[in-house]
Amino acid sequence: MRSENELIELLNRDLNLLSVKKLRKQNISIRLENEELVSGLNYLKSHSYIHLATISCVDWIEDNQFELIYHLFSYEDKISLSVKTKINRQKSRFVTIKNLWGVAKYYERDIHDFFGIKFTGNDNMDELILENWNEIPPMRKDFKTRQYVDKKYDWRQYHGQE
Amino acid sequence: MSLFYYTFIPIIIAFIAYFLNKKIKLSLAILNSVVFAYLFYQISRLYGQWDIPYESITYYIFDREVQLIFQLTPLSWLFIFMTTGAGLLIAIFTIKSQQEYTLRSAFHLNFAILVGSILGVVLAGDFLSLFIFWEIMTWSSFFLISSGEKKAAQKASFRYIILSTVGAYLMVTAIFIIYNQIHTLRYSQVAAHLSGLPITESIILIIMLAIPFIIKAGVFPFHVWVNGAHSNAPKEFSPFLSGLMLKVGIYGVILLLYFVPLYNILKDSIHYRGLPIFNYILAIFGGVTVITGTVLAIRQEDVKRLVAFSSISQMGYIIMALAISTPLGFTGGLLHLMNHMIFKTTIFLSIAAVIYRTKTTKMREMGGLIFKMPVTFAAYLIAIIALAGIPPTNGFISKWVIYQALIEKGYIFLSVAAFFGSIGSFMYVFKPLSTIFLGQLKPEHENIKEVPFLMQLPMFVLMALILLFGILPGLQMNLINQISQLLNITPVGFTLYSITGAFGTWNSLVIFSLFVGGFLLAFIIFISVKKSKPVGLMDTYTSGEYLDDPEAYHYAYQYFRPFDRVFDSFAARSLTAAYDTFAQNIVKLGNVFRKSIVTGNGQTYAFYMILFIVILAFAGWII
Amino acid sequence: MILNIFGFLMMAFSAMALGLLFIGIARKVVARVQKRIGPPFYQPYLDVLKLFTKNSITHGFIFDFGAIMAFGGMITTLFFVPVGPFVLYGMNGTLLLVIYLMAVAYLGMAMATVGSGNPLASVGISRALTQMLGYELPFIVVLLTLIYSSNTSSIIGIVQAQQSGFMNWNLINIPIGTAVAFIALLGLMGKKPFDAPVAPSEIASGPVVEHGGKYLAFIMLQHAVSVVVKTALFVDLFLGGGNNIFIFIVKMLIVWLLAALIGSIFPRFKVEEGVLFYWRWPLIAALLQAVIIIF
Amino acid sequence: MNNKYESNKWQEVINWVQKRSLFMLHYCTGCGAIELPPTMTSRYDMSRFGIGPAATPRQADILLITGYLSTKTLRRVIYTYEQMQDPKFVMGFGSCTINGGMYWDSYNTIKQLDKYIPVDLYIAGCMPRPEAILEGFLKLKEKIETGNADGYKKYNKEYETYKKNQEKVLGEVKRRQ
Repeated sequence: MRSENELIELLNRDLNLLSVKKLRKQNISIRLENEELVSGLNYLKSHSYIHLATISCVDWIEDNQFELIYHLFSYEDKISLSVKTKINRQKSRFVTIKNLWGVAKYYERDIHDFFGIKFTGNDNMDELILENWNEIPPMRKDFKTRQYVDKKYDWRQYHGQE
Repeated sequence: MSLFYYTFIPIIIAFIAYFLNKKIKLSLAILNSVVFAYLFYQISRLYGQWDIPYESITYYIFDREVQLIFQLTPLSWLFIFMTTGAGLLIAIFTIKSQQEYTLRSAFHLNFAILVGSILGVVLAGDFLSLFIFWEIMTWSSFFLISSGEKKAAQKASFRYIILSTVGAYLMVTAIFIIYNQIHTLRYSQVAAHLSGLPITESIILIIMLAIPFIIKAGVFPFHVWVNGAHSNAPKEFSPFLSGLMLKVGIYGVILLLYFVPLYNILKDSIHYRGLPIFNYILAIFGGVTVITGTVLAIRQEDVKRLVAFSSISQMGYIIMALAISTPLGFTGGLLHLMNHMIFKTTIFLSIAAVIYRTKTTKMREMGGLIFKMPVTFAAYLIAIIALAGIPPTNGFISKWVIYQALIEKGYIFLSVAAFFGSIGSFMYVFKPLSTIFLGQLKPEHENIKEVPFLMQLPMFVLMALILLFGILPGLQMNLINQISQLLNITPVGFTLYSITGAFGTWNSLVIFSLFVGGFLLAFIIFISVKKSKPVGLMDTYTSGEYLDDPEAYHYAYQYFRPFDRVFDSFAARSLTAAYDTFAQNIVKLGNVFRKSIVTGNGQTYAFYMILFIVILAFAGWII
Repeated sequence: MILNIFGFLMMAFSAMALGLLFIGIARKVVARVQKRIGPPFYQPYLDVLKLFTKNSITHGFIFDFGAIMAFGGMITTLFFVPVGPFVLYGMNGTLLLVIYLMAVAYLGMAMATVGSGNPLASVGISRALTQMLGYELPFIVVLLTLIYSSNTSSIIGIVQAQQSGFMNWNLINIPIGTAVAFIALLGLMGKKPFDAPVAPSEIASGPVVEHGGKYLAFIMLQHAVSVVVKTALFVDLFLGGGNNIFIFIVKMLIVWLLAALIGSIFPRFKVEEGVLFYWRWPLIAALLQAVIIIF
Repeated sequence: MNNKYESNKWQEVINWVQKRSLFMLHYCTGCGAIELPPTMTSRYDMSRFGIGPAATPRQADILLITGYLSTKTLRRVIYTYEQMQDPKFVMGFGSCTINGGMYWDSYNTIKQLDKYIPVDLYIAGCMPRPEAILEGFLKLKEKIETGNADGYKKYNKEYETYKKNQEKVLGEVKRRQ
């Protein structure tokens, strides 16, 4: 049963963290390099962080990067830990963690649906949520929602409108 | 035409045709059906001449005079009429359905011998000729079962032949014992002799005689072979096997219970509620057969195996009805015997037609065949309505008479078993109907056509028979009453379309007319309202989603899974496993002896020979 | 013969009307139990009329034939059960016949629903047949003892045996048998605790999933007639069917409302639980009753 | 049965009966479905007007579109609508069915329901409360009585335009009827 501070020094000692931040009570976020991410997750999984809540993604379009966030939780420490990493937006490719957590298959498919990030090793990349979608992935910042909606759906014509 | 011709004509002609077949290509099936048709015609002309004298061949073995007697009684007339009728229908069916079957000529040869031997068994007047034809029947049916395409046919026929030979040995020893006691084997003399013997001896003899008959009838402890034999026999033979072969066992039971009036032999043995203990145990066996047959039939995935188990449970009904040996019970048993032969052959023929077209017996691989094979569907539907015992058909009448008999004597367990069997029969009867004929059609069965007319003809005939005997049971009743007069049982009152049971009369004409009336009223209401739009089978409501493969829409596998869960533990400990372990133990025992005796060196053989001679001498000296 | 046909039609239509009235009253009573106003008592008539005017679809010949056979079978059963003094065909030996005739209606509906090709319908039918085996066994054992004790298998005979006064109703002669028969009646009519076959939430109302328009009206009419037949049978066998029609209808109503009330408070049995429930206490009680009567 | 005067009379009887017995399809597409259980249970009890839930579209008369309708659900709603039998009615809940409501600029919800299936009645309210739903039902009954709840007739007449709109949003739609 580790407290937040014990956890932070443990992580500092074992993983070479780029940064660590204590966001709230029992909520810590750390940042790792792309290459060390999988080994870091493996290490955390063996240290009671066995629950992978979800994988989320943020589109930093200005500095041309996608940020992948892996949300873990430990039932003993009662601390939710989020591991972040940034990958290049143009290449938009990352390695799968299917063998660490089976459920990651679907999180990765979901992120592929909405951000277009391909995960090598996870072969089943067809549509999970969207249905016959042929535009650019919708959650990307450069996706113009208004234009898409105007093109696809037509608005109700109230009397007096053109 | 003397009675001998009936048994020997089919056998001899079959042999000649079999050997001629190599040279001139003639279809044995057509020959068979012509021969059976001729016999059928002759037998139907024979009706009513019960007084023709029995014929006998007498010859001498070691100066002992042995008589082979043939006699015609109403009971044997019933059986030969049914046998030749069923044989004729099945021969017609096999003309077309045997095209691509390798052992074709062997099948027809064995089939003809089998029919001839059954005629022999039923016409026999004494136990020796009965035994001779009994053995021919067993052997010919053994060859037929083992000629099934699947490899499992060998294993199933192996188990069948072992049980039959065990029964045959018992019968032979009983016959020898009786023979050297009274030097004749005519039924009447044997009956008189048995009633003279002290109780324990006659009981043992009767049981030794009864066991082969019970084995052949597939009653509870010996029903093990029926399931394997039926499902692996060639698809044309299983209708005959379950329609007729099981009945011959019943013929034997009737022979014992009524010909050899078992009733007065055992009249001073211990009675349980007005019935000799032997009869009561037989009735209990019948009841248990009904329950096990029903429960196991519901579980099956293979349609032939399912119908085989249903035959076992229907056999249980007949045994139960005959064992309680009341006039109503006897009539009900015989009625159910005839009706079961009719509707069971229809079911098996329609299943054979389906297998002929779809080449599979697994129910989940079929579906939606009603539009492709309407005649087979109609035959199967009417047959299962009869099997389930629903009023306008003959199945209900015989079950109704059996219920009257059971309730009249107030046997609770037997009637509970009877009702369980008939309600359970709705379940296992409906399962093939819904998995094979209704539901979604599989893509690979798209171009299935109806079976050729020659295969439909027997189905039409049998359907007509089911409805005819359903509306006018009187036709069967006057024959049964003549039989009961012969066996001095008080006949049951009847008119052309009604039978009087213990608690009331059953009038099938009125029931049928009311049924038609109700149906008509519903039809009129249906027509008078707005016509509805036909829509394809795939356009069904599956919560908004449309799937494209019919397999997903067809509910066929493990149809009654909730019900089977109730009986899972019971079915695991099946009787066949018990028999197999029993067989293994005997093999182990045999090995023990073999190791000690057959040791390979000469001295032990010599030593045993001397030992044997010494014992022989010693024994000879005493007796 | 003509009088027969008139009697035939009169009885069929009045049974339908009475059945729908019973269903309407039951809906009202169940609504009151749940503290809501509930539909007017004539609602079933409106439902049936509306359904007859709606368009409907059919899945081929077997779908129509099954619906007609089910309704025809149930009407034929009606003619053998004396409703008050009226019985069209009271020849004896009818009790066993009535049990089997009810099966005709079941088989007809089963063929129609499975013919519709919908998997939910086949699941519903397999549940219905399994449950049928459950409740039919104790019911028949009780009927068996009834036949044996009043040694006639005709319903009219049994009714006459109970005519003289309240004391020798079968309710008094075989009390356990009547209780078991009532529990079996719940299953027979598919009331709440045993309505797994038509569970709306699990298998989208089971067998009737593809029945719209006039087919659903047929199913409703068949259910109405079956309610009349089964309650009349129960009253005839156990409560000494009266020859005054009004007392008879009141008795039927009491039996029907009792079943409806029990139905309104019990959750649904799983299929094999229902079967095992019937084979546990009701079957033992029925056998006990049989032993008492026969020995 | 088909002369002018006669059919009019008969149609009135049908409307009268249809008004009093409506089966509502228990098929909840959006966030308004949570309002239905209270309307069915003891406090508001819609069954006193003869309206009851039906499990399958084959038996149902009314299809409720309760709230926003995503394009994926629209495809299933069209299948269900086509499985229902005439006369059938559609009721839209809340502003999401009228003009997209608060999801007006979302890429996966449809903006105007009656371009894809004919709607007989809209009920205002970002998820109308049970009283509003009952009010809606009564209004629908009046429309049925006067015979101008004829959305299904419009659908059959202008089937091509509806089909074109549906294909525009959904791509290919399986037609089973």
